[in-house]
Amino acid sequence: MSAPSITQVNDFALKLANVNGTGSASANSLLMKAIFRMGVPVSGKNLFPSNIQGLPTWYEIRVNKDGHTSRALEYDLIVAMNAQTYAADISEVRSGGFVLYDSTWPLSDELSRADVTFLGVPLTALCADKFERARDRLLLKNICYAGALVALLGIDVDVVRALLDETFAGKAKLRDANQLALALGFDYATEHLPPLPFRVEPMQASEGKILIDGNTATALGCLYAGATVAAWYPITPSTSVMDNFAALCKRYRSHDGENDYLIVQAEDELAALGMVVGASWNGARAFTATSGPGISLMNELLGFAYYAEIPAVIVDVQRTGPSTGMPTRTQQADLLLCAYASHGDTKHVLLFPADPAECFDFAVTAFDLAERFQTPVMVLTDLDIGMNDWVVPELTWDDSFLPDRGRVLTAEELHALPRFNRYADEDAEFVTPRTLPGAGPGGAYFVRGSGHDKHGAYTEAPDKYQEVVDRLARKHTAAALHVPAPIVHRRAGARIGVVCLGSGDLPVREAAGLLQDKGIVVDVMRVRGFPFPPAVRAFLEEHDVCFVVEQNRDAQLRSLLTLETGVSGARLRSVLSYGGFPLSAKTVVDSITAQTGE
Amino acid sequence: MSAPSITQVNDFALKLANVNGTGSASANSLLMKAIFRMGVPVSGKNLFPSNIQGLPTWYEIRVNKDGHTSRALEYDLIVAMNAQTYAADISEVRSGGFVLYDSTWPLSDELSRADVTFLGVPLTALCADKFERARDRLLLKNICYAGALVALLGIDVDVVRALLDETFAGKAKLRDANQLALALGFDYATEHLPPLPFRVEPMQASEGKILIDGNTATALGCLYAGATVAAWYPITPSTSVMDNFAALCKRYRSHDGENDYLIVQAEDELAALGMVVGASWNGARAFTATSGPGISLMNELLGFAYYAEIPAVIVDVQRTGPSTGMPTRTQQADLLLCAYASHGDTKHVLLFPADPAECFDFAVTAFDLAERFQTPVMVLTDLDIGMNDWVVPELTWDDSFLPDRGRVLTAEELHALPRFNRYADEDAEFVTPRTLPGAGPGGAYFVRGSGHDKHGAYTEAPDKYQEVVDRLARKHTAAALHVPAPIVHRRAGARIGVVCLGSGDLPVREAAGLLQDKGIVVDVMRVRGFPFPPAVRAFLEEHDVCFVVEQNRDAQLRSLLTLETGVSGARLRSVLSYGGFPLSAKTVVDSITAQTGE
Amino acid sequence: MPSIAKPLIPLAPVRRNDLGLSPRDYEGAMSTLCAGCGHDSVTAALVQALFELSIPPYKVAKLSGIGCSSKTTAYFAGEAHGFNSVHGRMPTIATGANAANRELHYVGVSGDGDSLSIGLSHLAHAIRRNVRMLYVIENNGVYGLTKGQFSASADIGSTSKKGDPNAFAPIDPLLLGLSLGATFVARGFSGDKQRLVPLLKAGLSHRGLALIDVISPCVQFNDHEGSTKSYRFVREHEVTATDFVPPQDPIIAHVPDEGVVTVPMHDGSVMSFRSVPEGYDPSDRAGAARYLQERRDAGEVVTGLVYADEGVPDLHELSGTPAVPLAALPFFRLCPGADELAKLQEGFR
Amino acid sequence: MPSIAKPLIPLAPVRRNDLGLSPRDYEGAMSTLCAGCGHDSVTAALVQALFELSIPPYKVAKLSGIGCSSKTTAYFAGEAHGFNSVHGRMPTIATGANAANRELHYVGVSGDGDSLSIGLSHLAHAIRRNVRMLYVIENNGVYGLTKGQFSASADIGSTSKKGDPNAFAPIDPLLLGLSLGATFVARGFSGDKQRLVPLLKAGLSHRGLALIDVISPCVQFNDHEGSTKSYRFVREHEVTATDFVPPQDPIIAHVPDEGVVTVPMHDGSVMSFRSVPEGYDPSDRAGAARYLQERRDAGEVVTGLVYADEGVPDLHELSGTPAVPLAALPFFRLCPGADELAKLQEGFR
Ligand SMILES: Cc1ncc(C[n+]2csc(CCOP(=O)(O)OP(=O)(O)O)c2C)c(N)n1
Ligand SMILES: Cc1ncc(C[n+]2csc(CCOP(=O)(O)OP(=O)(O)O)c2C)c(N)n1
Ligand code: SF4
Ligand code: SF4
Ligand SMILES: [Mg+2]
Ligand SMILES: [Mg+2]
Repeated sequence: MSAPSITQVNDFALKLANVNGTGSASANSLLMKAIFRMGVPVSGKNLFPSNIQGLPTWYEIRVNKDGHTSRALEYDLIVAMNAQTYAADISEVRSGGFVLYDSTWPLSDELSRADVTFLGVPLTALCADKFERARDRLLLKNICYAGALVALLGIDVDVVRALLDETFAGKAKLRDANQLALALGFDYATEHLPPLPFRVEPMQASEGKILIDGNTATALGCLYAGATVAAWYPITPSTSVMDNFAALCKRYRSHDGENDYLIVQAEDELAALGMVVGASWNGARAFTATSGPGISLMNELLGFAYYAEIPAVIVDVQRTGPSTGMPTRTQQADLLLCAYASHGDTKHVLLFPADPAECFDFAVTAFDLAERFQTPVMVLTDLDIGMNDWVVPELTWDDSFLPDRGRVLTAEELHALPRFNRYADEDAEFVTPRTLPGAGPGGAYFVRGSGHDKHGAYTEAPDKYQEVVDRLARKHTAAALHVPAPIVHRRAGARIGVVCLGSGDLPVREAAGLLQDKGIVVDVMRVRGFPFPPAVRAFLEEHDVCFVVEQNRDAQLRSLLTLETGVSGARLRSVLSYGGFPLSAKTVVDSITAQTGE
Repeated sequence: MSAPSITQVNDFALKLANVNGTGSASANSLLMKAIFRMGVPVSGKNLFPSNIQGLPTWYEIRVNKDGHTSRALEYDLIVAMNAQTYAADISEVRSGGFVLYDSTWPLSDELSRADVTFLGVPLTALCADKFERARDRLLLKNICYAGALVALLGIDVDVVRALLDETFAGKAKLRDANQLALALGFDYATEHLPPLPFRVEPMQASEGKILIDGNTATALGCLYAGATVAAWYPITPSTSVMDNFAALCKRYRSHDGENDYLIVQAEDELAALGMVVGASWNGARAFTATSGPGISLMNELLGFAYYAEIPAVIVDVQRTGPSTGMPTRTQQADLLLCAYASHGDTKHVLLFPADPAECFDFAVTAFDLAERFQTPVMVLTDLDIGMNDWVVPELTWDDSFLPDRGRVLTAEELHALPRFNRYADEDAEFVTPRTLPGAGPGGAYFVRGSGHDKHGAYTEAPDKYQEVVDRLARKHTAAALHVPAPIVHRRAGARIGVVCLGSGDLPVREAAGLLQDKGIVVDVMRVRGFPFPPAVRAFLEEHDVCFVVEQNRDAQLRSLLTLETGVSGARLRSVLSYGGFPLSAKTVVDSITAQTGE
Repeated sequence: MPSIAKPLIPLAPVRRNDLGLSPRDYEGAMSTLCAGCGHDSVTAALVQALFELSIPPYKVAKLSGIGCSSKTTAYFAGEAHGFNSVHGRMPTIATGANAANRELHYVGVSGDGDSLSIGLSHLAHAIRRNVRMLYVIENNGVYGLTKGQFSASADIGSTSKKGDPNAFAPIDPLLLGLSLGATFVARGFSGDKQRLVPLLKAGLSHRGLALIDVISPCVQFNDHEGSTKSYRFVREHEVTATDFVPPQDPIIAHVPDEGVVTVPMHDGSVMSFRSVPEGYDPSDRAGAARYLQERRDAGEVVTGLVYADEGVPDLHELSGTPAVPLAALPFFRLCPGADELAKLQEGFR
Repeated sequence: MPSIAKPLIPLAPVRRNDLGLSPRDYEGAMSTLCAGCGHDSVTAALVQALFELSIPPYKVAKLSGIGCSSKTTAYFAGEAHGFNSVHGRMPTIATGANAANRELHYVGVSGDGDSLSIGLSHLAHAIRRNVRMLYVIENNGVYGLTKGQFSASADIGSTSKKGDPNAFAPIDPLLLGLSLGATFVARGFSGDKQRLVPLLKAGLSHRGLALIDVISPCVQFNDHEGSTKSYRFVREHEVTATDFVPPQDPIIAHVPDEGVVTVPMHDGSVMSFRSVPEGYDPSDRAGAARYLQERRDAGEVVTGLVYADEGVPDLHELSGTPAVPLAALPFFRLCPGADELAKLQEGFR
C-alpha cells in the first residue's frame, strides 16, 4: 500500500462491516461488480458468520491495477454499519484512512481516532425521509452507502445504475427504490464529503474476463462433463455446488418435460457417496459435493470404491475444522484425510483448483480420471474459492471434447474375449476392463469389498489378494502423469522455492514480487494434483530450501510432499495460516522474511 | 529348521488342515495347551476363513525351546484332514517331513511325494466302530488324530487326559467319548507308526506363564481400569473383546442382582463411539472395541472428541483391509488413519501392544491417558494378538493403583475458582480443567465441536480459535512422554536398526538372531505408542539405516516416523508383509538379507 | 395457590418455584436465531416447564446435534451442562451420558433434519432402548441452518419458498415412534406455548424416552403460503388428540369422566388429559397410529399427548444397574484386585 | 401350459421359460452358508421367481450389504451383475444404480442386522423415495456372520442360544415400512417356498420399492427352543393376512369374490390374493398396521401380502427422467457445448 498523501489510482482496499440478514451482501457485490465492469482488477471477499440473521459480517473489496487481489490486511476505508463491532472495525483502518458511518446519530467519542478521517452520511435519516416500510428503510440503507462510495471512489455511476436496472428488470418498483437510494447516497457524498486520496479509474483489464464463484464453476464443469446423477447432503460451504447444478440442469437438461438428470438429496453423506458409487458402477457419471464432516463420514465407502475400483467424483469445499469447526471460514485442512481416506492401505487421486476457472476445468478432468482409473477422485476447493466471486478468464469449451470413459467393454469386445476377468488384463497404467450391468450376457462379475483375486472371485489367499492390491498401488502411481501438472513461476537466480496449492495461488504470487523487492528471490510452484507428478519432486530438489505455504495447522501439504516425493523434510519449511480468513500476501511475506532472517 | 535326520527336541512346527465348523479347533488347541503344560515354549495360530461352516481352516503349532514361536513357514508335519486342500497342504511339508492323513480311504497317487513320509491313521473307520451318532463321529475324528499326534510327538498323554477331564467336567458322557477317541488314535499310532525325528520333552519354560488371547486380556484390562460403560457393534476380530468384558463383568461386577456396568450393543459404530463419548463426558470410564471398518465410520466423532477434548478409549483389533478385506486375516494397516483420523487438523494418541500381556497393561494405560489428556486414545492390536492364544507372563496387578482421572474439578475446587474456564488455565501439559455434569452449580460449560475460545464460548475470531487449536497441538506433543517408551534390544557394534511394532515383536527379535548368524548385526526397537517419545528419534538417528518392519502395503509406520521424527525417509527402508497371515522371522530375514545385499 | 381463590381466571405465572428460583434462573444465552423463529418459543416453553417442575438447573443435561434447532440448547438453563454434538448423533451421546449417570434430567433438542435424516437410526434405537430423556424435535419441515432444503418431514405437495413441491412421503416421527415401541409420543406447536408446556412437563416426568414433536415454523424458509409447516397452516389444520387438564381446573367437572385419562408419571406426579375425539385412548398404540394416519391423510395435524405407557422399564431398569450413577461408583468397587486376578489366571494354565 | 390339461393336480415344475431358459440358468455359485440355513431357501425361491417371470439374468442387478444374508446374492443368477457392498449401505447403492439405469430389475438382499441397525435410515429413505426394486430382508433375529448377537428384530423375551432373553422392543420392518409410506410390504417364511415365490414375483413386478421380510432361521445361532425366529416357532405361530391365488387355480371358484384382491401390477401382470382374516384389506395402510400390531401382541407372525399400492410413482417418475437409462444418454445430449457456454457467461459480466 503506497503512502496515504499521494493519490492511489486503482490501488486500495475497503472493508464493509454489516449485520448479516440485513441485505448488505447485494449492495457490497454491486460495488465490486461495478469496478469489474470498469475494467479494473478487483476482488470481493465475503467474511460471513454461521448464522442466518443478526451476527456480524464483513465484506472486503481490494482494487489493484496489477491484479494483486488477494486479501489485503490494511484498509484505506472502512464502512462501519454494525454497532456491535464499531470499535474493532474502526481500529482496523490504516492510519490516514477513512471511516464511513451513519451520521444519523453522533458517533461516540471513544470510537473516534485522531489519525483517521470520519465521513458521516445520515443513511437512516435519508432513507426514513424517502421510504415508508421499515423493511425497505433497512435494506435500502445499504444501497444508500453504496451510492456514497460510488461518489467517493469515482466509480462510474452509470455502470452502477445499469447494474441495478439489470438486477431489478421487470420489478419497476424495486428498481426505482434502489435507484433512488443510490442517488441519495451519491448526491449526499458529492455535496458534503471531501474527495479521497484513492479512487477508481477505468482500465481494460476485464477484457475476456468473467465474474464467477467456484461452486458455480464446479457445477458448470459437472454439467459439461456429462454428469447425469448427483447425490448430496446439504453442508456449508458446498451447498451452492448442488444448487447451481440443479439450476443448470433445469436450464440445459430439461427438454419437453423430460429431465436428463437425477439429483437426490440424500439422508446423509454416507448415502450420498453410496448413490454416487451405485450410479457410477452402473455407467452414469455421478458426483457428490460436501465439506470436511462429509468426507469423514464417507471414509468407509471411499475405501470400498478404491478397492472395488469404482469411479466416483467427490467435491470437497473445505472449511475450517476440526469437527464442525467454523463452517463459514476457509481452510485447506482435509489434505491428509483425503489422500489416504479409509482404513487399510488406501490412496486416492486429488485435484487442487486455485480459482473458479480451474474448478470448471478440474471438474471435467475429475470425471475423466475417475473413469480412466476406476477410482474415487476428490476435487479439493475451499470456501474462499467456492463462495466468493472471482475475476477469471472466460471459460472455454472445445466442442470436439469426448469424455474418457475408461476401459468399459462393449458387448462386441466382450464376445471377442476368451474369458472376461474383471481384475486382470491390465493396461499400461494397471487399469483392468469393466463391464456395465445390463450390457449383455457374458459380462457379469461380482463387485465386493472383501478379498478378491484378479478374476473378481472371493479369496483369502495371500498371493491372490496381494496381486490385486499391488496393482492398485501401481495404478495410483500411474495416475501421477495424468493429474494437472504443477505450475511453476521462476525468477532468475532463485535458490529458494515456495510451494502452494489452491487458493494460495494469488497471495503467494503477489508475495514473490514483494519478497523480490526485499531482495529475497523465490521460485513459485503450485501443485495441482495428487499423486504428485515427477516435476514436483524435481522442483523441491532444485532449491536449497522450499517454503510450503498452506492454510492448515499441521503442514499437511508438507507432509504429503515428504511422504510421496522422498525429499527430506529438513528442506521443507512451513508457512501456515489457519485462522479461517483467506490468505494474504502479507502473511506469506512476513513469515518467509522472518524465517530467512532478513 | 535343522536337518531332518538328527532328532529335534522341542523344535518343530506342525500344520493342521481342517474344514471349519467340524470341531477341529478344540482338538488343535488341546495339543497346544498340552505342550504348554509340559513347560515347553509353544504357539498356536488359527488361520480361519470368514465363514461359519464348510471352508478350509488351518492351525499351526510351533514348538521352540528358545521361545522363538513366531510363525514358521516350514512344516515338519502336516495333518491333512481337508480333501479340498490336500494337494496344497501336502506340498507345504518340508522335504523329509511327514503327512498324517485319514487312511480309511487310500490317498490318490498324485498326492504322494517321494521326499515325504505318509502316516496313515484310519480315523473315520476307528470312530465309525466306536461311535453311533454321525455328529460324534465327525467331531471325535479330530480328537482321534490328536491322540495319534500325542503318541507320535511324545506329548504326555496324562496331561492331555487331564485337560479333557477339565474341559468336560460334569459332562461324563462327553468326557468318556473324548477320552476314548484320544485313546483310539494314541493306541493306533503307538502300534502302527514309526517314531518321528522330532518330539516334545518336558521343560520348565511355562513357570509363571499363562495362556491367553489378546481380546480376553484387553477386556480384563478394561475391567481392572474401572470401565463401567461399554458400547460396541459386533465385528470380527474384535467381537470377543466385548464378549469377554461382558462375561467378566457378570462375574466380578454383579452383586446381589445389581450390575456395576452397562454394555450397549449399539446400532452401528458411529453410535458406539457416540455413546462412549457421552459416557466419558459424564464421568464414566467408557470404551468401544472395533476393527478397521468401524474406525472409518468413527472418523467424524473422533475429530469431535479431539476438538471438544473428551476422553474416549477405542480398541482397534486390526484385520486385513482395505474395505471389508479379509475379516479373519491380520494386518497393521490402520496406523495412518488412526493417527490423523477425521477432517481438519487432528492428531490422536495411539498404543501398540505386542501381545496379550501388553493388551492388559495398555488397556489400563489407555484410560489414564484418555482422561489425563482429555482426548481419544486408540489401542491398536491385531487379529493375531487378539484371537490367538499366546504364552505370556502371568498378569500382575498392584492393589495400590489408583486411576488417573485427569483434571476434573471437585465442587470445592470449583468454588475456590474466581471463574471456571473450560479451555483455559492449562497445566504443564496443556491440559485444562473440566467439570462433570450434575457435580454442582457453577461448573456448567457448553461442549461444542464448533469454533470456541478458551472459555468454551462460540467464536469465529481467528485468534481465539487458534489459541485453542494451538494448545491442542502442544497437548498432543506432551503426550509423547506418557505413552509407553519404545523397547530397544541392542547388539554390540550394530550399525543397522530394525524397527517394528505390535505383533512384529517376536518374529523381529528371532530374525535379529538369525541375521547375526549371517553376519548382519542389528539393534531392534519396538515402538509402543504415538506420539513418539524422543527415544524413537534417537534410535533412528543412531543407525546408518533402519529397516521398518510392518504388516501393511504402504509402509504406514515408516510414514509416521518420517512425518513425526523429522528423520529423512532415505534412512528408513521397509520390510513389508501384508498377505494376511502372521509375520514370520523368515520373511524379515530374507528381506533384510536381500536389501543389505549379503 | 391463587388458582383456588379465582378458579375461573387463568393462573398468573408463578414467580418462584419450590427451589426459590425464578424463571430467569432457567434462561440461557441470548438467542442468535431469526426473529420470530419457532424454536425460540420452544426454548421459552422449556424454561417454563423446567421452572414449574422445580428441577435444579445443574441437574439438567442438555444435548443436541447440529442445526438451528440444535442451537437452542444454549438458550435455556444456562447453569446446566450443554452438549452440542455433531449432526444426527445426539441420541447416541444421550444414551451414553444417561448410561453413565441416571440421576440427571436429559433434555435432547433436535431438528427434523438432525433426527429424521442423518440421525434417524439413532433416534429409532434410542426409542427401542427407552433411554430416559425428553426428546424434542423442533420440526419445521426444512433444513433451516443450510438455508431451506426440504427435510424428511415435509409433506407431499408442500412447496418450498421457490414454489417447488416436495414429492416424497413424509416421515412423521410419532408414527415412526409408535411402530418402534415408543413409550411416550406427543406433538406440540411452538405457536401455542400454553399447551406445549404441559406436554414438556409430562415428558420430563416420563419413565423412559418421551418423544415430543413440536411443529416449529422456520420464518426464514418455510412459513409461506403453500407450506404445511407454517404458523398459519398449523393453526388452521390442527386437530387435538388429547388436551391437557390443568390441576384444579374447574372444566374437569364438566367433562364426562371417561373422557379424562390420568397418567400417573414415573416420578409420582399425575398428568390428566382429556380425550378430544370421542373415546380417544392414548394407551392404545395401534389406535393412536391409526388416528395419526387418518388425520394426516385428511391433511390435518394431530397435537396433544398421543400415546403414553409408564409401564415399560427404561435402559437402566432393563440393565439392572444400581440406583447410584455408574460414574459415581468408587474404584475399589469396580476393580477386582490382585488376588482375584491371580485366581482367575489359574484357569489360564 | 400343462395346467390347463390337468387343473386339479399341482403343476409340475416347468422346465423352460419363455426365454427358453431352465431354472439352472438362474442359479449362481455354490452356497457357503451352513447346511440348513434359511437363506439358502430364499435363494432357491428367488431362482424360481426370476425363472417363472422369464427375466433375462443379465437384466438383473443383485445388491447386498454384509452378512450371511448378504452373501446370498452370489448364489443365484450367476449371469447377473452382483454388488456386495458394505454393511448397511446397500439401499444407497441401489438408489444410485437405479437412478443411472431404470431398465434393470433390482434385487436387493439384506439381513435384519444390515437393514434394521446400521442401515436403518437408508432403508427408510429408500422406501420414502419408492426406489423401484425388490428389497428382501432375510430376517433371522440375529447377526449370523458375527456369531449370533441379537438383532433389532429379536422379539422381547426371545432367548439367545445361551439362554439370555432380549430386552428391547423389536423393529418389525413391515410396521416400520407402513409408517414411512411403503408402497408394498409382505412377509414370507423361508420354510415355505411355495408361498414365498409368488410374493417375490409380485415384488419383482411392483412399481416401486417392494419390501419383503422373509423369516429365515439361522440354524447355527437362532433355531433353538425359546427363539421366536426358529423354524418351529414360525410354523406354530404363523397367521396369514393374505394368501396368493395361483392363476387358474380352481380354488378361486370356491372363494367369495370379495375375499379376493386382484392387484394389477405396474408391469401389466395381475396378482390375486385372498384375504384370510374376514375382510382383510391389503389396500388399507392403517388397517394393515393395526393388524400387524395386534397379531404381534398376540405372539403371532403375520405372513402374506400385507399392503400394496400400485398407484404411487417411483423415483424416476417423480424425477421426470426419460424412459431410456440416464447412463445411456449420448454425450452430445448432455453437454450444452461452447456456444451455450459463451451465452451463459454474458450474464457473468
Ligand atoms: C455431517 C454433517 N453434514 C451436514 C451438515 C450441515 N448441516 C448443518 S445443520 C443441517 C440440517 C439442519 O436441519 P434441522 O435438523 O431440521 O435443523 P433446523 O436448522 O431446521 O432447525 C445440516 C445439513 C453438518 N453440520 N454435518
Ligand atoms: C462397518 C461394519 N461393522 C460391522 C461389520 C461386521 N458384520 C458383518 S455382518 C454383520 C451383521 C450381519 O447380520 P445380518 O445383517 O442380520 O445378517 P445375517 O448374518 O444374520 O444373515 C456385522 C455386524 C461389518 N462388516 N462392517
Ligand atoms: S433459519 Fe429458520 S430455523 Fe433457522 S433460525 Fe431462522 S427461522 Fe429459525
Ligand atoms: S450362521 Fe446362521 S445365518 Fe449364517 S449361514 Fe449359518 S445358519 Fe445361516
Ligand atoms: Mg428443520
Ligand atoms: Mg440376521
